[in-house]
Amino acid sequence: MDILGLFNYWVFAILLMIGFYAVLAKKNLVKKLIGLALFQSAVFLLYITVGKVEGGTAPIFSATAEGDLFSNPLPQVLILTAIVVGISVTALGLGIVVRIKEEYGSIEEDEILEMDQQ
Amino acid sequence: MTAAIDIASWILLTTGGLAVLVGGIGALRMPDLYTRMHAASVTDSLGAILVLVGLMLQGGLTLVTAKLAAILLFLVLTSPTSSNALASAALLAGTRPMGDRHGPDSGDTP
Amino acid sequence: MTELFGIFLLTLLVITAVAVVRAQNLFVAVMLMGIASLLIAVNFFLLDAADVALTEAAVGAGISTVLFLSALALTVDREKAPKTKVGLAIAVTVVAGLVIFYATLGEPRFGDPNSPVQTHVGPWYLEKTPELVDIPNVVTAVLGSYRGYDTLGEVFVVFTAGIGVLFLLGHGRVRRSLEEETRQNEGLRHYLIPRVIGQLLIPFIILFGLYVQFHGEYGPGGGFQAGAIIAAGMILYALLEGEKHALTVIPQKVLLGMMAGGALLYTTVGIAGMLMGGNFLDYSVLNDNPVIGQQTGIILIEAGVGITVTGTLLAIFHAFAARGD
Amino acid sequence: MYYAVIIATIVTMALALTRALLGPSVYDRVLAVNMFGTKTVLLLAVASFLGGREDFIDLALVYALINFIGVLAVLEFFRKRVERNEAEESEVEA
Amino acid sequence: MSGIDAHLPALQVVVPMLTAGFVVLLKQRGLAWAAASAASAMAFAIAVQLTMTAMGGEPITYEMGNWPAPYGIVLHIDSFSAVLMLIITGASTLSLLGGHASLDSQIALERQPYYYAAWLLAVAGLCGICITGDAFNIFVFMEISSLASYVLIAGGPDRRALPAVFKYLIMGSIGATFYLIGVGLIYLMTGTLNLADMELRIANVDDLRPIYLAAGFITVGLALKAAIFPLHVWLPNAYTWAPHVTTAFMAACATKVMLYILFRFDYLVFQGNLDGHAIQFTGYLLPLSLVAILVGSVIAMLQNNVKSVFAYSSVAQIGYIVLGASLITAAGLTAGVLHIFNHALAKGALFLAIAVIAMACRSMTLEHIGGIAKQMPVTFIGFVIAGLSLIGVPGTAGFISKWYLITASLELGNTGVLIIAIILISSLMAVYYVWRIVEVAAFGERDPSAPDVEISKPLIIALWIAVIANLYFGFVPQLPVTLATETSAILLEVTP
Repeated sequence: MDILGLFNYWVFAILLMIGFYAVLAKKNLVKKLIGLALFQSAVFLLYITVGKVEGGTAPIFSATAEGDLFSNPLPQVLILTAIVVGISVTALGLGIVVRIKEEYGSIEEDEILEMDQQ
Repeated sequence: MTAAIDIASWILLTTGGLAVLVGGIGALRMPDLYTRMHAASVTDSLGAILVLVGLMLQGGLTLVTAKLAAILLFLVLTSPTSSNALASAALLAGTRPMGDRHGPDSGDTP
Repeated sequence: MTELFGIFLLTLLVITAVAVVRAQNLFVAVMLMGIASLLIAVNFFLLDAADVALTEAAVGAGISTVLFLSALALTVDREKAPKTKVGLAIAVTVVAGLVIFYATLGEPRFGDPNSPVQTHVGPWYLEKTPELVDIPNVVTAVLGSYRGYDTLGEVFVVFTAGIGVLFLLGHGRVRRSLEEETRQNEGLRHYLIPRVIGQLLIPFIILFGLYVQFHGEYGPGGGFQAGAIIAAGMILYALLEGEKHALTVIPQKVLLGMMAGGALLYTTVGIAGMLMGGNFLDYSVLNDNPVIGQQTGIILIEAGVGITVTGTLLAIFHAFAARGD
Repeated sequence: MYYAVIIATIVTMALALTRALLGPSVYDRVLAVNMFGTKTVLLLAVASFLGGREDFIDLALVYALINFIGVLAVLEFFRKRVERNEAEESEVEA
Repeated sequence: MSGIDAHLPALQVVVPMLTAGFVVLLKQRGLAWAAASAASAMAFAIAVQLTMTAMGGEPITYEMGNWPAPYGIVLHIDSFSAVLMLIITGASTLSLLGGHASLDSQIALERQPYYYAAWLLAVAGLCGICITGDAFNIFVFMEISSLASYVLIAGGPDRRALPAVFKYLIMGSIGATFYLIGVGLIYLMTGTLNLADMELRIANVDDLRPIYLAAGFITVGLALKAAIFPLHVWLPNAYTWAPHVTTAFMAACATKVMLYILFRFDYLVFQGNLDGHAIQFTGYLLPLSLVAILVGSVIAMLQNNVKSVFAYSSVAQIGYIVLGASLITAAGLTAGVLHIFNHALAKGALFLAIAVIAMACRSMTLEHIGGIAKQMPVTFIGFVIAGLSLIGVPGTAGFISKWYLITASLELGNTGVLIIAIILISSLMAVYYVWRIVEVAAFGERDPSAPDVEISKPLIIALWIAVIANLYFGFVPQLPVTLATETSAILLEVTP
């Protein structure tokens, strides 16, 4: 199980790479934002993985979970915050994209650059 | 008595799982959009009903069962609605069912 | 066994992510992103993060998809074929990836109960919460009280995003013709079945949102999740009945008031703590019994969070939807 | 026995994902996403029983709800797009 | 300390935040402006008060919600935070009080309440970063300040502001996410988020690979946000096309706050604990900062738009700050921190002058500002003095930090000579690009189609306050020097 013990971290790394690639290489502005969202999701996965404890359960006390082992609540709190931050960035980014489309008629980065150089 | 409920619930869960699986295969293998939709939506509802009722039997008379009933009601209402809306949108946009020999205006528009 | 399910789902997630990046049709990319979000959320659930799974489902799969679609409706839904070289991007990405892989070898194994994370700070919360705050959901206790300052900041992040979108899109252009305006505003009125079913469900959705809001101390839920759910319910209404109609029910002014009001409520609770002899955001002093004070404080600030999130998400949605081109 | 249902659901999710990736039309993809969402609801319901935390069934309810709103948002998007550009092709390249 | 004094650390952030909530609701634009200015001035007063307490004494700590560290979030204010807080709130107050008329000419009236609210949130976010002692809390406030800055920049009347701000948003979010990954990795290995606690617990970590990775991620992420060469590409356009008053505020403090976090992490958390971590400075940041100084200055010489000139000059100036810090000596750090302060003074004054000039010109390209000196001599003199401070002429604040930088380089021997040569060359380049503008403005032909000169008195007063500060701190540099020296002592505490 040693290899599998790191599987989540690897998925984090792969997702991070995929998202990062999309942000860097794609010229479409909406696609960049999608890439950014993926990129951030990867980080969420990292944190939540960190908080998991073998054989644990969610850190919410209840009659059915008396005396159980609980996973760490702290990373979950952080990621709750980060998810909301993520959607805020996405919303603002989309707002800017809509304005760019209105002003330039395009949402392709290279076309916009060309228009500005004229 | 509990044994009987358990057995009934297991049977429901298993058939539910089977229905779900069949629906998945159907959605993948059927030849065109509408047949796929048929496969997906019908078994979707059936599978959901079977599995959720199976879980209800496990839950007994508790708040959990009430919540499961709510989910069930919700799924039974929304799942066909979504399928219907989707099919009509596809039809309006001009996707014709396979084997449809009539013109675009003879379709059963909503 | 659950670990194996997790691994399977994560593999699906990676496949989906690749497809998202490859899809040239932006609409398809957004749809696949919805799937990716659901997959991540299920994984969160399997990793014992019920609250996060709830948030990811409501925000990631729900609101985010709706926002992306609203933006796509205003722009174009197809990406132009890439012309430029991507060599540098690939190189940077691969190098970063390899470095991370190398470093992961030194990390504690998945679920290791002896890892630093499970032995420092975290256990303190689990141990002390019953005594100090006495609510079952430790996540809510940490969110609302121990790290309440973070949450305050987060509410203001949402608030800032709302201000930003309103600043950019709030004072838009005037529509061209009356006819166009009516068409733009009609929503899904002609789809009879969805409309009837949807209207039937909206009250229950809002009710459920309120349940999530006030049940947040006992089970998964809280202000963010509830805010997102209630906003989703109102968005459903706007989809069915059209923009204009939805705005007459809750006008933008009210939404703006909610945005600011929730954030102000949160801050006020913090200041109340200060005035009553504690530190900022110290709820213990709100009542003679510190534990009850904590609980009161958490309920109040969660309400503030819920109000701001609902108001902001709705305001953002309307800002997009009302901007016909 | 819960495992059987979970496995069936997960496999179906994989099948739905395949359909979403294959397309060919956007409606197929929306169908697949919708199906995927329903399966997620079932999976969560069963998984919360499996983990002994039946009280987490709330999550499944949220998923069902979000799923429905998602489909309607897609419909509204189609409607707006058709209005904006009647001639636009909805077919997708592979 | 007693009464309200005890709560000042919290109020530093809460006052602007709370006011931001009210400002959006104000329909009257004048009222919104007044409220924002008042809140900003109040934040400045709090910052001054906190500086006086923190200077020379123990750092101030404040437990949020009365929860002890590392379980709760603790505020931590020392001389380094004080430097940043002073320039943030100072620049904000000056720009807001003076910028009223300039903003009216650039931003539609009905959008202004949002703008002012975003401004206050930016102040709150930046201050929040400087006073907190918690790694994740830094992330939250970083996002508040970033989102607010995106709004402030997007307010620019030219459409080119939009692609510029989008680029900033993408790069800024990547930077913030990198930072979050770094913090996550440290958390994974230490189990804590409190900076002081991290510092202690990293010493006990067996396998340092994830920590090295975290150091890399945090450095790169913050370098992105701080626009350290070659990750500066978002900065020039964003500064050029933002509303003028925004530029004056942002150029003074936004990137410097990111440098603040970078130094905090690299010195306090990593430097004492990681073997060979110094390479990050000598092998990576030092050469890059030298290249930044040269490249930034060269590109600045080639620009045609006055704001672009100073935006690229900012890239070079950030190079100076990083250069000072990456010498890893007490003298170098003092010089770097001193330059944070002095550059904020010079750049803030320059951009305020530009805001005045811009009101009488069609655009800020060189051909449109010809002959402006004759029409607004008072502004022009202010501009020249601020330019001299940027170059580093004796008698101005800019000279002090360059002098410290050169002294610090001298300690290095041969490498030091090279560094000094580069500093001198870059200063000469600065003379050139400032002179180019002065020449056109003083001797060029006045653009006949320019709008009538409309002199905004408050803006000129704000400009002159900044100019006088440049001169004052050029002759009496005790305050910044004391703060900078104390900062270097704090940062180097673990590696004597």
